[in-house]
Amino acid sequence: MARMNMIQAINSALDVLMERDPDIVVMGEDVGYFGGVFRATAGLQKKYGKTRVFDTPITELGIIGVAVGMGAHGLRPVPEIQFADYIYPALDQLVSEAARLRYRSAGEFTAPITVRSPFGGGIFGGQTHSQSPEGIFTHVSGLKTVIPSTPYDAKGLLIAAIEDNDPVIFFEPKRIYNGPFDGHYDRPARNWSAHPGGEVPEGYYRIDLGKAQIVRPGEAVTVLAYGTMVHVCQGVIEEMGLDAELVDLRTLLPLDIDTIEASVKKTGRCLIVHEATRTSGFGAELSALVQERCFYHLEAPIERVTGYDTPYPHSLEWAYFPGPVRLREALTKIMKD
Amino acid sequence: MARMNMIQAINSALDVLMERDPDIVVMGEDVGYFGGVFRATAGLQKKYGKTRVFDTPITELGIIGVAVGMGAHGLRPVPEIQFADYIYPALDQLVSEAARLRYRSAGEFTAPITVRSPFGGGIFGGQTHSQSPEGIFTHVSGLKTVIPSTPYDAKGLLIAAIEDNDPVIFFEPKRIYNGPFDGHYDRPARNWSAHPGGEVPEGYYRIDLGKAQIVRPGEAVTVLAYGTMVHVCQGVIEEMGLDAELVDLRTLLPLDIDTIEASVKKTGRCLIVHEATRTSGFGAELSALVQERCFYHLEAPIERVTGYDTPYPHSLEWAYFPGPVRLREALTKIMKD
Amino acid sequence: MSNRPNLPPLSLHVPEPKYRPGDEADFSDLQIPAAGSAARPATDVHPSAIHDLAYGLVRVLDDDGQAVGPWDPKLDPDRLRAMLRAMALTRAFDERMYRAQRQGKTSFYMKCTGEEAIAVAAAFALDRDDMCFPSYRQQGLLIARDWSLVDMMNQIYSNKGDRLQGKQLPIMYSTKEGSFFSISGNLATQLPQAVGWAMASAIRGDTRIAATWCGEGSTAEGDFHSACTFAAVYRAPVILNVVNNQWAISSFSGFAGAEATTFAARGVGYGIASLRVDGNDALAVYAATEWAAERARTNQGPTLIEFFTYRAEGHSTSDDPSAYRSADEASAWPLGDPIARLKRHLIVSGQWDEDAHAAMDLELANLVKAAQKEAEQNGILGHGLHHPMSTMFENVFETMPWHLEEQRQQMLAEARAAGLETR
Amino acid sequence: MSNRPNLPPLSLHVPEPKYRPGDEADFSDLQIPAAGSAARPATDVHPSAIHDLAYGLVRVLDDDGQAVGPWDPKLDPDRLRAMLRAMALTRAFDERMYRAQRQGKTSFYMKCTGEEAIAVAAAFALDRDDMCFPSYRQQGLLIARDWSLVDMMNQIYSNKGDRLQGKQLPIMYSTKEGSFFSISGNLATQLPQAVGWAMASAIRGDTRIAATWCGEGSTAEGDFHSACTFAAVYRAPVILNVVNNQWAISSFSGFAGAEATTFAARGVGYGIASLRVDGNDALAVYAATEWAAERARTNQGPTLIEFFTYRAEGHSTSDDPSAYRSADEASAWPLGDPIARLKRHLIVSGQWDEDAHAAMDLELANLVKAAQKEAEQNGILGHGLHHPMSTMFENVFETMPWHLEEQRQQMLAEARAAGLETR
Ligand SMILES: Cc1ncc(C[n+]2csc(CCOP(=O)(O)OP(=O)(O)O)c2C)c(N)n1
Ligand SMILES: Cc1ncc(C[n+]2csc(CCOP(=O)(O)OP(=O)(O)O)c2C)c(N)n1
Ligand SMILES: [Mg+2]
Ligand SMILES: [Mg+2]
Repeated sequence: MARMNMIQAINSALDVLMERDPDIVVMGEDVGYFGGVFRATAGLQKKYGKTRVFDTPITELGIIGVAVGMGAHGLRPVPEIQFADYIYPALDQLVSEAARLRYRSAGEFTAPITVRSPFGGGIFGGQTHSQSPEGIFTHVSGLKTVIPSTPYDAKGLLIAAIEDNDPVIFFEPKRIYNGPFDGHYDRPARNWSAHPGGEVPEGYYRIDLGKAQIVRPGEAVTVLAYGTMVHVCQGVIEEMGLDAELVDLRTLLPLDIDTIEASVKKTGRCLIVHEATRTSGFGAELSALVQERCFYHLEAPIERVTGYDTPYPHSLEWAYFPGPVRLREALTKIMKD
Repeated sequence: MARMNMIQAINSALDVLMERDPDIVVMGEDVGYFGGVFRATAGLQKKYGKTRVFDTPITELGIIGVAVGMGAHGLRPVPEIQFADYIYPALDQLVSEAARLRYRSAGEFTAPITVRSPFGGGIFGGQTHSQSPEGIFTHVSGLKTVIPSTPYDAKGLLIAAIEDNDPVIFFEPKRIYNGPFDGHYDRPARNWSAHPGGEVPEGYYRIDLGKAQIVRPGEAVTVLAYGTMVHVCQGVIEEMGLDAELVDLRTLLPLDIDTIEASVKKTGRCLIVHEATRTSGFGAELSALVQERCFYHLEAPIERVTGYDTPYPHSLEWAYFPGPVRLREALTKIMKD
Repeated sequence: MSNRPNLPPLSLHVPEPKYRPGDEADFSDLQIPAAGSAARPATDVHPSAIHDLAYGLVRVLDDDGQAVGPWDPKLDPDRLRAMLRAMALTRAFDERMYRAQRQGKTSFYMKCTGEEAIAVAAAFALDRDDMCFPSYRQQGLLIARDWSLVDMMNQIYSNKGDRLQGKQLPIMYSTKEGSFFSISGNLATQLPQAVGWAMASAIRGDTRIAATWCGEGSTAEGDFHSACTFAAVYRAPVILNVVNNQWAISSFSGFAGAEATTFAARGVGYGIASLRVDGNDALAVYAATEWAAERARTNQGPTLIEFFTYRAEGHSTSDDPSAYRSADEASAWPLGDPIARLKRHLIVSGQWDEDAHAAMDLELANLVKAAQKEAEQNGILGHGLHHPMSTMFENVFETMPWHLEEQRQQMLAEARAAGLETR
Repeated sequence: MSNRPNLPPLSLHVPEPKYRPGDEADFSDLQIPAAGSAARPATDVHPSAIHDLAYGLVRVLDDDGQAVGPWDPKLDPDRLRAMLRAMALTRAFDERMYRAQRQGKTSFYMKCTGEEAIAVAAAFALDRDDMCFPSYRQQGLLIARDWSLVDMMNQIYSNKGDRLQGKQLPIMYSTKEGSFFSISGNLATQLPQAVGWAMASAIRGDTRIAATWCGEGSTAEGDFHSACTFAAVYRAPVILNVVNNQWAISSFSGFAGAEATTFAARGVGYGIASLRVDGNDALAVYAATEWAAERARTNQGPTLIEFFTYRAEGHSTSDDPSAYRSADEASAWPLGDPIARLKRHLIVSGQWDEDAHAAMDLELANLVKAAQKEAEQNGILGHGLHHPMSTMFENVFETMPWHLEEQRQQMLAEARAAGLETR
């Protein structure tokens, strides 16, 4: 087993699959010769050639539109959107085209594309390099949305996503590319070498979409999280010495409702955590689902801990970020209720 | 007091305001000479001239981008997106620009634009003339979202929206342009002439954004709805003889949480209704909010009645539409729980 | 506001078409180059050498029905008659389906009257397995490829024979077998897709090329721009067709930029080889498409073609053009009718006559009528003969996730509660 | 897949820059028209008459530092020295702020080294209240308009003096008073906005025009296309500037289409008057902008200008260009350095000398240093001297709705719980 950070794991997933399947192509702004602004595609052009790994014009709508057409020919494109904040120009091609193609052709044409995009804040990227727009995509029938929280998951999920015959939005939490992050921004950064999730097989493996992971079992309260927030939650739970069950959703859609339902029915309490803005974020759907399915088991209101309903501010990044203090307050309240 | 259908009420709102404020301009595909594919802008070009009411190139991103620039100059543009299904190409200009301009310039530049767009199904428009994408916009910090359910509200709310100094998404439920619709598609269509909401003053009045309307008071259950679904709910409540409190939200963001909270605390039950697809729709946010604020008053799980998580199908439109049967089943269940 | 006394106030130009309802249309000042006058460069010409072709008009059929000049594709009479027939069949199909919509048998229909040559002649010039990414006005492609009329009608009726399971608006055809991409309701989205398909063909070493069509109004969408950009950058084997039929619903082509230059000129801006072609001249359409296809097949890259034509009827069954344009524009249109022009050519060259044409028209009308009868046995819209209700949940994803399965059950329960048949 | 034996397989062209790390850069085959050789048409010329200007290069300063040809704006020496000074100040500012970022005083910085003429000379040619919609590389506009350096630095530091309340990434300036639109992190969005502003100016009978800038890479965005389309259709009083500095982060201009044609040619595609201009020649930049501004002010419509230049340094402080391009490209760039060229011109015309220049450089360095000192008294990023925390919730809307007020309270409680100062 090798040690990898999340960038390396993603690179390895692409490498392993491209080796196996000549129809996989990687494209996006700066992904070719340079290997991506986060280096996720480094070395791939050299290995697989310019017609399988290439830079594109700066038009996100073009990148996705072209990928849809390539998919119809039989390729399996893996386009990159350089930052999730820049995915909006492509929204029509994603929503009206990639997501709808199978339906409107009754299965004749499909869009087997996986859109990789770094998302989330915590790197002083200001309002246009920090957003978490996953909630939008979970509202779109026909799209799957996947978010890994460790290098191991990133590789296994990305392989499953690329092999999936439906369009998948694969958001990579860039704050944890290089190491897990517990929200204590004032403490020294850690890297993946000491984390079990940094152990990553060199070869092929997949983690099926639609399966959550119980990061730590517990009886007192269920905490639902994904991406960076899994680590922040884990840190706070440990600091508080709480017997919380921490569920890493991994796939937002299709959601692993069974794991969630079983957990909340067991604990009777539920905290939902994401970095995205609160109103109409994916946490709202989670809250609604849990309430609908576990109403008679709930001992306290389901709570949400999220980013605030403002753009991501540059200088006040850490006041915005749903960090340990906000989490601790919410968990304290939920256990008192 | 005049009698108007919703198209006429919208037209009247534009007319009344354009008369008062020379900085209001109306623009969009086919809105000029022709007066809009639904005739909402009929007569305005003739009255106010080609530089205040004009057709545009077919580029939704251009329409919104240009409107943002016009707003910065001091105009108050009212762009039309011909169908809400075609708003996605404009999403970047709406999300990254219109919604963020005030914030990123700390108030120096603003985007006082009102985007009108017919939305919703029930007219055999198939998947690209039937969508209800309001949920996406409620997730975007900096945007307001308004949806009227009667001609009277449409005029008063549109006037308030245009006068608002923030960008407003104004979705018009096209199924009820010509008359209220209770979901019984097989019965003769009604028009607005017999409905109190069809009484509309000729002149200026406004309905403040952020205020819901209690359509009918009740004690047994709170029903939250907006747009077309207000009428479907009202019909079913009456058919069932239920003592339900029907709340027409009118503005989705900012939401009138006080009215909602007071109602649910009184009734102890809550049904949320929208035509949009279910997962991560605005109903999820409503459910989460009600649960968070009224947990200890709830006697039954909050339920959602919505469109299904598929594109809007052409031939099976009425199987898709959240009509009287689906509503009745949900209300029956919620009263039994 | 800053009003400097020494400067005149700025003013906005808002385009206005020449004629509005009530006006008499007169196109005599339209610059129409003579048939045969445009040069035909070799297909490996560098795009920069042929800018003039973006501002002229490639025409083959002259006013006397003769095929003249270097673009004459010199097709044998059988091919010409087959093309004529496909165009006439397209028109007969349109007439019939338009009427079906008016009779309430479906919700919507769109004709391509006056534009039949653009799709039909292109289909003849392309290979059968070249991939088409059309807009909603190229039904002629399917008809020229001998696609089943019944199949098309089933789609229009959203009936139980509809391969698309009633999921799509009428006329939004899709057939992989027919190398005809699923039509989108969202304008211009097919353009970058066609380029992507063509790029994939090149990446995989295939020999098939792609062609795509959009209206002149739709060129304003961002998709058009990204399609041209990608096509130029990677020299994709694709033909980008702009059908300039002068109108986009109620907006004349000036709102897409026609007052300032041609639509073929857009291609020049990207360094793409660009032609402006008489879209009502089937031979010119064929020749231009053939030329562009050869460029694509020999890795010379993309071609953009503007087809200059006129939308002779309403935008769709939801439209009433008499509300915004002069009623006699269509008949005053100086480039004539594409069927009449090809018919004339065949007649003057002794390959056809009025009787044969009348017989053909009759035969085609009967053909369409018979197809309609057959299709209607599968049902018409809103009369119960649709696909089983639970198909609504199919093909959202390859396999149905739990939440759709749950919703499917809910829908079935609801239907039973309502006393509906759920099959 | 369809492999016909008689057809060669298709193949994809993927652009590749001439030089990569390790290569010796040689631009001797670059076609550079002589200074003074381009004609200067009257400002009311029809765009169709000047296509050649989109493929040539408007240049005024020749290799000897002489101003030659019809585009020489014939500015008086004071103006020239003021321009030189603004360019040098821009460079000094860049140097200092780059260093500040490297010292950890802020998160991010972007230089415009080698491109100073493009913003500075344009600012001189525009009126002070003409509205600018810049990208992130036109800081020279503000400096040429004598905007406060301290104000700019406050923004870069996101400190308590930052008028933008620390809300924006460094260098994303905004000042209504400076007629400088809020810079967006999303590429090219400012283009249609500039056109809309210009249209508004025309609708309201104002006299102010708009100008906007984007990089050559950004021209691929759909926004560029809609900006050009609207500008052409309504003949908006706007100048659309494309700064072709050869690189977009790691991607050379070929990925934006430069192999096929010029960026000025894009404008030709819309029928927009288009110029291709030596961006390292301050006089050419001035002259072209002046020409375009006069067109706009006299209701002749938009102008698109490609400024041909070179990005001499990294894309931003997050970038390392040695990883993807030849190290000596910048020095081998044949159009020289804009400051050196204007300086030379002033010297050869006897209006300037080396000593004066050295003295000016020293003065400017001190000016910048003093400004920095002053700005740092307001704080640097991440050291507590930011705006009060509750400002985070201000300016989302004009008035704060209940949910933001609730969140503001939550944030304050949280900060107190964490023992933080919330002011
Ligand atoms: C993205 C989008 N915007 C708007 C529409 C509504 N719409 C449908 S057809 C049409 C006009 C298109 O005109 P043109 O491109 O010239 O094609 P034509 O109908 O003339 O063939 C419009 C505005 C749409 N379908 N999609
Ligand atoms: C919509 C969007 N996509 C991608 C990016 C990331 N990005 C920032 S700058 C840049 C390159 C821009 O190059 P160019 O337009 O040539 O401008 P230059 O930096 O050379 O001045 C990219 C891809 C972005 N900011 N916005
Ligand atoms: Mg048209
Ligand atoms: Mg550049």
